[in-house]
Order: sequence, then structure tokens, then C-alpha cells
Amino acid sequence: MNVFVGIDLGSTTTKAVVLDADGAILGRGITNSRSNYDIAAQVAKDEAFTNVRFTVLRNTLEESGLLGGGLDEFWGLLTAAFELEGYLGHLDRLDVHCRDELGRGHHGDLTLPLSSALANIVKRLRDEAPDLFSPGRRARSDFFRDIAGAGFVNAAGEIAKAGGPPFDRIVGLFDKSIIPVENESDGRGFAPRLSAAFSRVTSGGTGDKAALRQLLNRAMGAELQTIRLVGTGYGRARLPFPKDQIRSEILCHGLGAHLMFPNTATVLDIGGQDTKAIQVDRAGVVTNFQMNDRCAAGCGRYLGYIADEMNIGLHELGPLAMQSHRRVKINSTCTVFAGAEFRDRLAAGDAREDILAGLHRAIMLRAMALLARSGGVRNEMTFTGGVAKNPAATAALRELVRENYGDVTINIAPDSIFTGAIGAATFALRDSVAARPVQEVA
Amino acid sequence: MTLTAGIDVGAGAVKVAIVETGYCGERLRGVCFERIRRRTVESVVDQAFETVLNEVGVRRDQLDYIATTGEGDTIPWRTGHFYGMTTHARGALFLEPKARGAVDVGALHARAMRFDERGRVLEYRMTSQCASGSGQFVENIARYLGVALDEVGTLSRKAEKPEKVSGICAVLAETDVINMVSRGISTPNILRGIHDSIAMRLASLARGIKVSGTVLVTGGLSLDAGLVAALADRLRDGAAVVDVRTHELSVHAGAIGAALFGAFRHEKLAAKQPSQNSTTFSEPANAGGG
Amino acid sequence: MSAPVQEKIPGRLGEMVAKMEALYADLDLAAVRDWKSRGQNRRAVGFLPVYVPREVIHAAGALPVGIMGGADRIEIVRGDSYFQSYICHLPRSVIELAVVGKLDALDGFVFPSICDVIRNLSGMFKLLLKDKFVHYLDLPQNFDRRLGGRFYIQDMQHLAQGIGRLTGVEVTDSALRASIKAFNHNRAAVRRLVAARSDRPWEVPTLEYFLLLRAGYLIPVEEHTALLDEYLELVGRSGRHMMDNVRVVVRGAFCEQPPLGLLRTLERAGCYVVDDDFVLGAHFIERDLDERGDPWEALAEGFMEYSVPSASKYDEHRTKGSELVRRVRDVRGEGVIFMAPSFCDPALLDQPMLAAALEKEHIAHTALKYSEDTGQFQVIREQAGTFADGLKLWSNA
Amino acid sequence: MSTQTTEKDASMLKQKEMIADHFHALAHAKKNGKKVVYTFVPGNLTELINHFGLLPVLPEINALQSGMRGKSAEYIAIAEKAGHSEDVCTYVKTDIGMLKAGNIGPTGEPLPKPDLLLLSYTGCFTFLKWFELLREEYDCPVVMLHVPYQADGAITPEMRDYVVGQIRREVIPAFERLSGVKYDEAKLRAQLALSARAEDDLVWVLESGKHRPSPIDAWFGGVYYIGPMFTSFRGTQDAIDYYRLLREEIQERLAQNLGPVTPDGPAGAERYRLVVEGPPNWTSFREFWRMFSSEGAVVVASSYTKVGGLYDRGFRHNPDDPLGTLADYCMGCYTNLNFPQRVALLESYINDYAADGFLINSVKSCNSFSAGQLLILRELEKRTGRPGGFIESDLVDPRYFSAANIKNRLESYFQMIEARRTGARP
Ligand SMILES: Nc1ncnc2c1ncn2[C@@H]1O[C@H](COP(=O)(O)OP(=O)(O)O)[C@@H](O)[C@H]1O
Ligand SMILES: Nc1ncnc2c1ncn2[C@@H]1O[C@H](COP(=O)(O)OP(=O)(O)O)[C@@H](O)[C@H]1O
Ligand code: SF4
Ligand code: SF4
Ligand code: SF4
Repeated sequence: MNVFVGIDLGSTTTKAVVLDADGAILGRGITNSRSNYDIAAQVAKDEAFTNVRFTVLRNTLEESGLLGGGLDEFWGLLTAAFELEGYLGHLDRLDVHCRDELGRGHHGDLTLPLSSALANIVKRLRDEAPDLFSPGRRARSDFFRDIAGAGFVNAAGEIAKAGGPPFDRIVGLFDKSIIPVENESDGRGFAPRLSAAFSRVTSGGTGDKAALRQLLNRAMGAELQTIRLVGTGYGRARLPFPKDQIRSEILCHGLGAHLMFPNTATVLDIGGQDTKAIQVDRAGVVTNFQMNDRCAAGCGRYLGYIADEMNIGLHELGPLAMQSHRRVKINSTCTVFAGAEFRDRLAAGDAREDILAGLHRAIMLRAMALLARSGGVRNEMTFTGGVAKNPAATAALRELVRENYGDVTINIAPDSIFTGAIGAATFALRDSVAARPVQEVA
Repeated sequence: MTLTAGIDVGAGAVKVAIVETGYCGERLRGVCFERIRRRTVESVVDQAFETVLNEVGVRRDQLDYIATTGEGDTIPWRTGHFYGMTTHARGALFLEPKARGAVDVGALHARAMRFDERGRVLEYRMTSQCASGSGQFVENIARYLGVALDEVGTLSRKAEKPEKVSGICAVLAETDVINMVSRGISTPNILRGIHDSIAMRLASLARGIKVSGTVLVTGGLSLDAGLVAALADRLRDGAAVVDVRTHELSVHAGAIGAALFGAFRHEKLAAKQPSQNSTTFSEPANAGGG
Repeated sequence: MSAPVQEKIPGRLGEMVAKMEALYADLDLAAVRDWKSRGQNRRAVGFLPVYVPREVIHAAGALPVGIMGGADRIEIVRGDSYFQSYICHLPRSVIELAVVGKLDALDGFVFPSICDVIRNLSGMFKLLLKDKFVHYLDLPQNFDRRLGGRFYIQDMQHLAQGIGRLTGVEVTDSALRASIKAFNHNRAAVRRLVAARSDRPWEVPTLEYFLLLRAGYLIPVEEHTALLDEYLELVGRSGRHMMDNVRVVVRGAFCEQPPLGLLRTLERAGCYVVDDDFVLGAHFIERDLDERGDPWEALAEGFMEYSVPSASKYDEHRTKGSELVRRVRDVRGEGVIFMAPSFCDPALLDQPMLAAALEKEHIAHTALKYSEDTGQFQVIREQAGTFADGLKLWSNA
Repeated sequence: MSTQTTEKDASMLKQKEMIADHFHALAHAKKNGKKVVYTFVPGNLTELINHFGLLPVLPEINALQSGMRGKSAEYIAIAEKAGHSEDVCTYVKTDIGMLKAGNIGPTGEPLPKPDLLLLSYTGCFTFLKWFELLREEYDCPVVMLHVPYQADGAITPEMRDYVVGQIRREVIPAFERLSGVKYDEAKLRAQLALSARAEDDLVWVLESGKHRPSPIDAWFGGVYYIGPMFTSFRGTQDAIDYYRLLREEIQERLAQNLGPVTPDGPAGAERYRLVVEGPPNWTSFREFWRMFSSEGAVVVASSYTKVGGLYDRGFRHNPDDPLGTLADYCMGCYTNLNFPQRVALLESYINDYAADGFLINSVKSCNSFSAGQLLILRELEKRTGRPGGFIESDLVDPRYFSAANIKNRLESYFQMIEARRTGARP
């Protein structure tokens, strides 16, 4: 199968989208951005390809009718097991890197206690893993760093309290090792991982093992031929592609939003460290844009700091803020001060959810200024980027748009975070169409 | 003899100091440092306060004056409050009698002050809206690089070719750092680059008030030898010779200064109303001391 | 930390303060609308800080209304889209007010030439509010009567004609004299207020002082004079106590005004503000103007010879440093706080010169920055507090 | 190609020589008994200063040069140390810093102290503060020349009288006192006639940007072209010679259909024609230029090349009305135009120079330029329908030049123009 790939290398997350020759989305992949951009791009792309293969597999399974009514259940188990396998693989490598670190001899007397603490933690994380990845348990981060990090820190806290080595030192092991873990590719590859997952699921004795495995092999064998790839995003200058395969993220977001919602006139994208307000014409071509300046106040990272301060996941922030009845007025300040501001307000007696509601509104106010700068909000508006996943942010946006621009349709797609990558992939497709005749002549 | 406590409530940590002043001068009896780490400030203050009282063997009611500083003016049981730069200057002078200037770098803010031989603040500056010269900044970068906070300084000092950090924003700099890692810049060179950029901001604060002579770095980042070195470099390339120092108890400067001013104030008040406060001055108050 | 809450003030004084607060909070200019509705064909003309001869507006039959931004009471949604982050805050809120229609009650606008931001804002108003009267008042920086004086009178006369076209009133000399008289009364009352506050700052808290002056920007001058007199009468009997605060002089806040929370923070941090340049346009001329001769000459003389210095006026005789020192001594100030809006070029560039003059006289000083919507006061409290600590701890040591 | 480079060098060498001579004369001013007047670029009274045999120093130009020579960061730090805020205009701080660091001029020779400060403030209030500050440093007399703003879009007789009156009654007598030379109107007329001659050639050069491809870059290149005219050489034979040479060189390029010459050599194909509002950045001038030239973007017209006069809109120094023409010149500079005028001017540039878009480089330092620029952007988009771009930097403060950020915006902007040009492709 011929495919076209778009990669959006954001400051926080890296996204990949795979299209077929008709422009239909076959798969998506996302990972957190990390110091090695090649790896980030590679991982996102692998994830997207995996996603494609899974789509193929699912179709094949459905067509075969092999599992009948049990398909959904099997599917749930298989995908969960696949994720679990991935997680365990990472965990192994985390363990190895932590041990390497211990072996370097920086830790003096603490080496032994740290080593046993580590063993303890890794065992714990392993034991907890199947539960974390059981089907139906959603609402956790997509990223190994976050999931393992949370478990690691919690365990370290308990061990330190129970007389183990100091908390900082244990957590230091994780901090040091997570970087190499993220910066090397998964090693194992798709097929063995799927196969291991399959074994996990079928060990219970579901269905016709041999027949299933055959189908699986077929789906895995499907050839995916990348015809063209376009990269975009904050880190695009560092992407390992030639210049003509790189597009500005402004154009990609504009086009992506247009493809998802063809009536889009205004696009707002709030990512981790930048906010963009974009106007597009009826064909999805950008006519105007504005970005935040050299200050990251009011971007997604702001919420990250708050989540850190509260020790909760990013996805939990929005719902909490939604419970507010009396929003506190906050003038959005420096992103780094977000935590302190939050603490201050708490000390002043404001309720958590009210403060959170105020913070969300503050972020959206900054975005409104950019929007106004770019030419205002026109009908329809599409909200993209990671922050669009946050219900309190979208609620604040709707409210502000209504107050200032009246009735405007606001589109928010569940996979809005992929907007830039969709735009990039579409550019890849269009470029290859446009390029072909030239190649033939040449 | 007067026994006083200073409590410095910061954005990142609570610091407590117990000081005894008398005929033999000022003596630091004990200190305590407790990071807040997502706990309520009150509980951290209580815990830190109890810890240090136990350590030096003093009861609360034996204290003549409990002085707060930093965000401590919300503590209901304080005797009085002094503002941050007042106390850091006094604490710096106590730790380094030659010092006539101090640069305090805390979790969110940085301050620079110049003072006289009695610790009287003559001029000061502090950062406001932007966190690009702060401890939190270093913490974030350290987290990105996978370096424990207490290694940051040592590593930074090993830098051979510090990488220039262009941006000013502490948040965007995180991405800069990712870029550097991907370009294969070594951890020491990155850290030193960060230190240099913070030091530049600090130096401009310090220069703004014309510090000279000996300057003590106080606050949490005084523990970061890399930053201290970078700051020393930065202040050296100006015309005036500045001797930048730090002290192992620098992080407690605010609390120490508060306790000392507490004593100062206590004596002043006592001089005004000797009868009311006379009990505080009686010998038995010393019983717990060593 | 959020701004500390003010306790309730009992009695008539409380009522007055409440009324002033209501005026302050009234971004829709209800008081102005109300005034307009009480007569035929009434017009109101807004003016920006600082040196605006309100007499001319008054004599032309319009209500002069001071525009001081939106403080921290409006959310800036559109204003930010007109200004980059490195421009002071005032024009954002003014534009915000203008584009959302909160200045609709005003029929014209006067922009005095105090800086490039206000200057450009006048042009923006021309582009944005095409049907309103916009006048840029190019204050002379040449103080020769035959040159600057003449030019200024011509400029004021243009202004009078422009407003006259709105109101249908021609500014006669006698009308202008009457206006000068009304404002002379007001100036005298303001002087009494200023004196009372520097004498007994515990009786006249900075917050109330500010609100009082601010009220004068929204109501007719005659009413304002009466308000000032009644207030002074009441606080004299209020029995407010003195606190252990230091006496400071504030400079730099002549244009964009600090938020109320900041004013409270200063007092809470131990500072009595005994002299300042808040709402400077309400008292930029420190004496009565001639009520008998040529009124245009009188106004020109008022600005050219008797107006208080600020960073926006050329310091022809190089006396601004000594003026400040004299002022500090006159009000027995213990120190000076330079408090300028962020990115205010005139005020910030002025500071080093003033600071040098203070240093020569060994007067303590410090500098803070704010913007009208500053919401966090910790840093300000700490800076002002340290300043007060320094003066207090060492006062008689 | 090689002939072209040498030809280009001719005008450039000429300018270099003029500048070197000027600074050399300044360095030896005191020794030669010459008196020195400091003043500002917009609306400068160069002819009058030269008339009295006085030597002009333009602190803005020194600040700009310090930026280009990589000295400004150090100077700004010195000024901030002396109590100046981070927020204020960095030209002022660079100048103050340079002064405190020994007042060494751009050619390495020392600059003389002023004997007089001519505070002619056209289009910028900061000038006023700047010379108040210099007065503190030098303790020398100041002459105030208040130049009224074109608030209602025109120069009124009252404004003109006011300025002429100030020149006649205050500036000229002060110059006479300082120089011991009597004012000679016939001589001034002759000078003004020389000014006008060079002005014709400058206009020709600037308008060559209308050609496609444009033989000049009217912003990055333009700042060199305006140099002699906007500074101390107007009304001199040197200026006439310089502009003659320059015109010939550009004529040559036009004939060959060549584009501008950049620091990296001749520019590639012209892909984007831009009108630019605002000054450039000096600290990373070449890098900045390269961000344009590498993408084939050429600036065909700019407002910055009008801060020292709107010659292309017809103004010429008029020998028949010497003081009146000086007054008109003072009041006619770009930053002394009101907003509707600025917008109309840019609009006509966009149309007359057939630009693909217009770009604003907003500098942090300069409220005079920057306050309200976003409204200009919006108005122009509305009126011309052509895409506007917006970038932010500073004149001489390297802390505010974020190359990655600017490059990102520029690339996006150029790609946007491209995408709009080609329209939607299937
Ligand atoms: N599940 C989620 N729930 C709420 N917010 C999220 C979630 N995931 C990401 N975000 C927000 O999105 C931001 C990252 O957005 P993204 O578009 O990925 O940024 P970038 O493109 O700059 O990498 C985070 O800082 C966070 O605020
Ligand atoms: N060992 C260390 N090395 C370097 N920095 C440290 C160390 N310990 C603490 N810090 C820094 O000190 C900061 C806290 O400093 P502190 O002066 O207590 O701040 P605050 O008074 O604002 O709470 C933390 O943000 C951290 O970055
Ligand atoms: S205020 Fe905060 S977010 Fe903005 S530049 Fe400074 S550190 Fe970055
Ligand atoms: S605050 Fe300063 S810069 Fe801003 S408008 Fe007022 S005087 Fe001008
Ligand atoms: S504000 Fe602008 S015009 Fe004025 S001196 Fe600074 S850079 Fe020049």
C-alpha cells in the first residue's frame, strides 16, 4: 500500500499521521518530544504505522468472521496486551539504564541501598502493569515517561519514608535513565511485540489460535510504502529531511483544520509552548497568522505546571475546573509562576476549582488577544492543539468567543492534536501529485 | 540574653533559624530547611519549627521574638515581620562579615541588595514578572537533563565550551536545551550556558545597585556552585572588582536575618517598656540553652 | 496574593467613599450619561493625562471627562491585539474601552502630547472612531511666550473651536474667565486636600485620596469642589489613628494609574504616601490663575510657568531635581519611591536624573514598576516593605 | 559579475571615505578649534550646522554603529548599571553606555564632547529625555527646537511660524554665539540648492525598486543609501558625488535586469516583493538580511528610509525660502506623520511598487514607530487585500533578537504568500 506521512514535531509532543492515496487517514501516532528529534519522529511514525496495521488487522478479523460476537472483547484484550508489552519493554530498558547508572560508581555508600530500592520499584511497577493496561482502563497518559514516572515517584516516596535511601536520590535514578530510554528506539519492533501480546491473550484459550495467528501474520506482512513525507512543527528545522519536505506549522495547521472542518475560517492552536491564531480562506490557504512572542506565558505548559503543582494528570485538570461556580479573576502571569499563583490563591482561601477556572480563563484571554490580532474570530472557528483536549479550556473559549464575537460555530475534533500532522501529510500527498509529471519529464 | 527565631517562608522551601544574642555577640543555635513540595505551607512551617526547636532543645515559650520574613506574614503566631531583602542582607552580613552586598536567588525571584556594616539595606532590586533568573528554571532544566539538583553545580564547573542560551524565557529555554542535547552538546556545557544566562540577569540586577567588594550569594541557588561561579565571572568583567562568595548556611540567610532583627527589635521595644518585658530578660529563660 | 479587603467605613464618610468607589468602578460612564441626560444638547469630551486645560472644554459647554484606562477591572480581549507586549498598559485598556463602546458617552477626545504612545493613540482613534472629534494638543516644549506661548494659545483656540462645533457654543473671553474661576476654586480645594494628606496621612488614606481626585474626572467641577470640602470636613473629625509608618513621596505615576490593590499594599507594607503624582491632571497647576486679564494668556501662563514638572515636560531650567528635593523636604518625606508603569519611557528615563539629585542630598529612594492591571502584589509589598523596614529600623539607631 | 562588484564598491568606498573623514574631523575638532553640536537624525538641520562651520554628531548613528559592531550589549549593560530601566529605548542606553565607556566613535577614534545640544525633536519624545540626560553628563547648553506633530495630517501655517520662529530667534543666535560666524542667508540658499540636487538622485534610487526585478533592496540596502542624505552630508558636494555614483551603478544593474547585491553576493531570483515598515535590527543585520535574501525576498520600499524626509513624495529643500523649507523638512519626516498619513503612505507603496505583501518589523525600543503598528497592519490588509506579516526584534539590544523565532515567522510568512499565490491545489 502506498502511504503519505505527515510528522508534526511539537515542543511537547510529536505526532504522525498516515494517509492513503485518496487522502483518507489510515493511522495516527503520538509520542512525547524528546531530545533526540530523529527518534521522536521515528517513534511517532512507528506508532502511526502500528496504528495502520491494527486498522488492517481489525478489518481482516471482521471479514474473517472468525470470532463472531467475541471480536470486540478479543480486540480489547489484544490492544491492551500490545500496549502492556510495549510498556514492559520500556520498563526493562529503564531497569537496565538505572543499573548502568548505579554501576558508574557515583553513589558511594548508597549504591547498595539504591540498588535494592530500584529492584523493589521495578518489581512493583511490573506487578501493577497488567492492571494499568487492562481493557477499559482509559484516562491515563499516553506516554511511558508519565506512567512509569508517577509510579516510580510514588514508590520512591514510600521507600524513602520507610527508611530507605533519600527520595531525591532514588528519583534521580529515574530522571537520569529516562532520557536514554526515550532516546533509543524500541528495539523489539512491531511483529515480536504483537506476537507476544497475542500469546498473552490466547493463553487463556480464546478461539481458534492457529487460524487467528495466520490472519495476524498476514496483516503484519502488509507492505507500507512511504511515497512522500512532510515534516512540520516547532522542531522542523531539526528534522532529518530535505528542505522541500518541510512546511511551516502555520500552513499545516491551517490546512489540517480545513480538512477536518471544511468551513473553517479561523484556527486557534494552543500547544505546549506556542499559541497560534490563523485565518484561512475557503481552500484552507492561510491568509493571516499571529503567534505568541518570546514569552510562553499562557501556553499549554502553564497547565502543565499547575498539574505538577497539584500532582494530578493533565487530563484531570479540565474536569476539575469545570466544577467551579465562582471563577477567581486571574491575570495570567509567567508560566513558571503558575504553581506559586495557585498556591497563593489557595492560601487566600479560594477553592481549587475556582482558581483553576480562573487560570483557564486567563490562558484563553491571551489567546483571544492573538485571535483579535490576526483578524478576529470568524465563522467557523476550529480549535486545535493539545489544549483543545481540555474541557475547561474549550468551555472558556466558547464563553469568550460568545461574549466578544457572538454566535460562532466552534469545532473541536477529538483528535485535534493531530491537526498539524494531517496538514503535513496532505502536503506530502499534494506535493507528490504535483511532482510526478515533472519527474516523468526529467 | 535574647533568644529569637526567624522563619523564612519561600515559594520553594521554609527555612527556620534560632539565634541567641547576648554579651558574647550573636550565636546561631540551629537551622532547618524543609522543601514545601506540594504540602500546605502551614504544615511545613509547623514541622520545620518543631524540628529545629527539638534539635536545639528550646521550647516555644522561651523565645523572645518570632520574626517572619518572605511570605511569612500570614503566620498568626509571629511577633513581627520583616521584609525579605531586609533579612537577607542582615543574614548575609552575619554569615560573611565582610559582605556589603548580597544576591539572593530563590525558587521564583532573585534579589540583589547592597548594605552597610550594620546590615542596613542601602539599595536593592528584585525581579518581578518573569522567572527567567530563578531556581525553578534550574530545577526544570536539571529535570530535563536528568541531573540531580545537587550535582548541577559540579557538572557545570566542568564545562569547557559553555553553550550560549539565546532565549530569555525560562520555558522556551527548555526547548533550547532539548535542541542542544540533540546537537550533542555535553551536559556540563549546557548547564554552564544556563548558569551564564541566569548569571547575566543577576549581574544586571547587582550592577544596577552598584555592588562592590564582597558579595554573598544567598537563597537556594547559593548551593549551586556552578551558578555562583558564573555569577562571579559575570561580575568580574565589569570595572569594579567584586568578590563573590557563598556560605554553607547561605540558604538560611533570610531566616537568620529575621531572627537577628527580631532580637534587635526586641531590645528596642524592651528599652521603651522595660517593665512589661522584664520577665523575658530574667536568667531562667536561658535554662534550655547550651 | 489578592488585594486586602478594605474595612467598612461608617457614617457619611463611608457613604462618600462608597460613592467615589462607585464612580471609579463605573467603566460605562453612567455618571457622564446621567449628566448629559439632564440638559439639552449636552456634550462630554474625554481627555487623556496629564496637562489638559479643562477650562477650555468647560467654557465650550462640554463636560471634561478624564480617561485613565480600565485599571484591573476590565479583561483585555481586543486591546492587546493593538499593542505589543513592550508597550505600557494604558493604551490597551483605553482602546478596549473604545472598541467595546464604553466610551460612547463621549463626543470627543483630547490627547495631550505627553509621549509617543499617547500621540500615536490619537491617530488610532482617528482611524477607529471616524465620527468622533479627536484633538491632539501639542503642548509647547519651548517656553518662550512669543514662540511656545503663542503656539499654545492657537492650539487651545483650535480646540475650543472644535468643541464649539459639537456644542454650538462659542468660547468667549468672559466664559473662559468664568471657567478659570470655577477651576481656581477646585484647585484651591485640591490644595487643601493635598496639604491635609501630607500633614496627617492617617486621616486621608492614599486610597481615598486617589478616589477623590479620580472622581473629579467624572463629575462637574463645581460638584467636585463641594465633594472635596465635605470630605475634608469629615475626616478631620473621623478620629483615625496614626500608625508606625514611614513617610514616602511617590513619583512616576502621572499617567497610567496604579491599581487600588497596589495603593493599599503600599500602606500595608508600612508606607504613608505623603506626596505623589497620581491623577496629576487634576492639580498640575499649583496656584490660582488670573481671572481678570486675557484668559488665554492666563491659561498659557498656567502651563508654561506654573505647571508642576513631570517626565513629559521639558525641564528647561534644569530644576526638576531640586524641585523634587524641595518637595520631599516640604512634606517631611523620609524617602522617595519611584513608581513608574512598565515600559513608560518618559517616566523611566527621568528616574536616573531624579535619583541622582536625591542621592546628592542623601535622600533614600527605591524604584518599583507596575501596570494598571498588576494583580500580584508580593513583589511590590516586599520592595516597599524593605524600603520601609530600612527607614524604620534605622530611624533613630 | 566582477565589473559589477567593483562598480558597487565605488559608491560604497566613497561613503566609507566620507564617514572616515567626518569622524576624523570630529576626533580632532577640539584641537582644530571646531565646535561640536549634537543633534538627531529626523528633521536635522545639517545645512544650518555646516553653515556655521560647526560639526554635527548624531548619537543615534553612533548607537546604530555600536549595534553593528557588536558593542551595544556592553554599552546597554553599562547604562542599566547606571540606573536605566530594561524597558526603555536602547538607542539611548547604548549612547549613554558608550559615553561612560570613553566615548569612542565607530571608527575607533574618540568623539568630542558637545559644545551645544540641539534638541530638535521630530517625531520622538525620547529625544527629549535623551538630551536631558546628556545635559547632565556634559553640562553644556541646550537649544530646544520643538517640532509640532502633523496631528491633522498637514503642516499648518501656525506650526510653520512656530518652527521658523524658533530657528530664527533661538537656533541661529545660539549658533552664531557658538561659532562667532554671522548668519548669511545667501550662503544658506546655495547650500540648500546643493541639497536638492542630491535629493533628486536619492529619489531616483529609491524608486528604482518599482522595477521588476528590483535592482535594490530598499530596506537592508536602503539604509546605506540614505546614510549621507540623512546625516551630516546633505548640502555638500560629497553627497552629490555619492548619489551620482550610486545612481550610475544602479542604472547598470537595471539595464542588466539584475537584482540587489547582498553581503553574500548578488541576490538570487526575486520571489517575494515586500514593503517593510519599521527600522531593521542592527546587531544581527547580516543574518537578518540573509533570512530574506535566501528566500528570494526583496524589500522594494520601506518607511524607514523616510525617517529623514519624504523626498519621494515631492519634498525638496527650497533655496527660495530657506528657513521655511527647513521648518517644512523638520515637520515632514516619516515619524512626524499622523496615523492616517502613515497608513496612506504605506498603502500607496504597496500599490506603486507592486508588492506581494508588507511586513512590519516592530522594534521594542521605539514607541514612536511601534505603538499602534498592529492597527496599521490591519488597516493595510483591509485596504490592499495583500498579506501582512509581523515580526518583533530590537534595534540594538541583542537580547531581543531571537533568530529562531524570527526565522520561523518569516518562513511561515513567505510560504503563506506562496500558498496564496498558487491558490489551492488539488
Ligand atoms: N490529555 C490531555 N488533557 C488536557 N490537556 C492536554 C492533554 N494532553 C496534552 N494537553 C495539553 O496540550 C499541551 C501540548 O500540546 P501540543 O499540541 O502537543 O503541543 P506542541 O505541538 O507544542 O508539542 C500540553 O502542554 C497540555 O497543556
Ligand atoms: N542543592 C541545591 N543545588 C542547587 N539548587 C538548589 C539546591 N537546593 C535547592 N536549590 C534551589 O533553591 C530553590 C529554593 O531556594 P529558596 O531560597 O529556598 O527559595 P524560596 O525562598 O523562594 O523558597 C529551589 O528552587 C532550588 O532550585
Ligand atoms: S514571564 Fe515566564 S513564560 Fe514569560 S518569558 Fe519570562 S519565564 Fe518565560
Ligand atoms: S504610561 Fe508612560 S508611555 Fe504609557 S502612555 Fe502614559 S506616559 Fe506614555
Ligand atoms: S524611541 Fe525610537 S525614534 Fe526615539 S530615540 Fe528611540 S529609537 Fe529613536
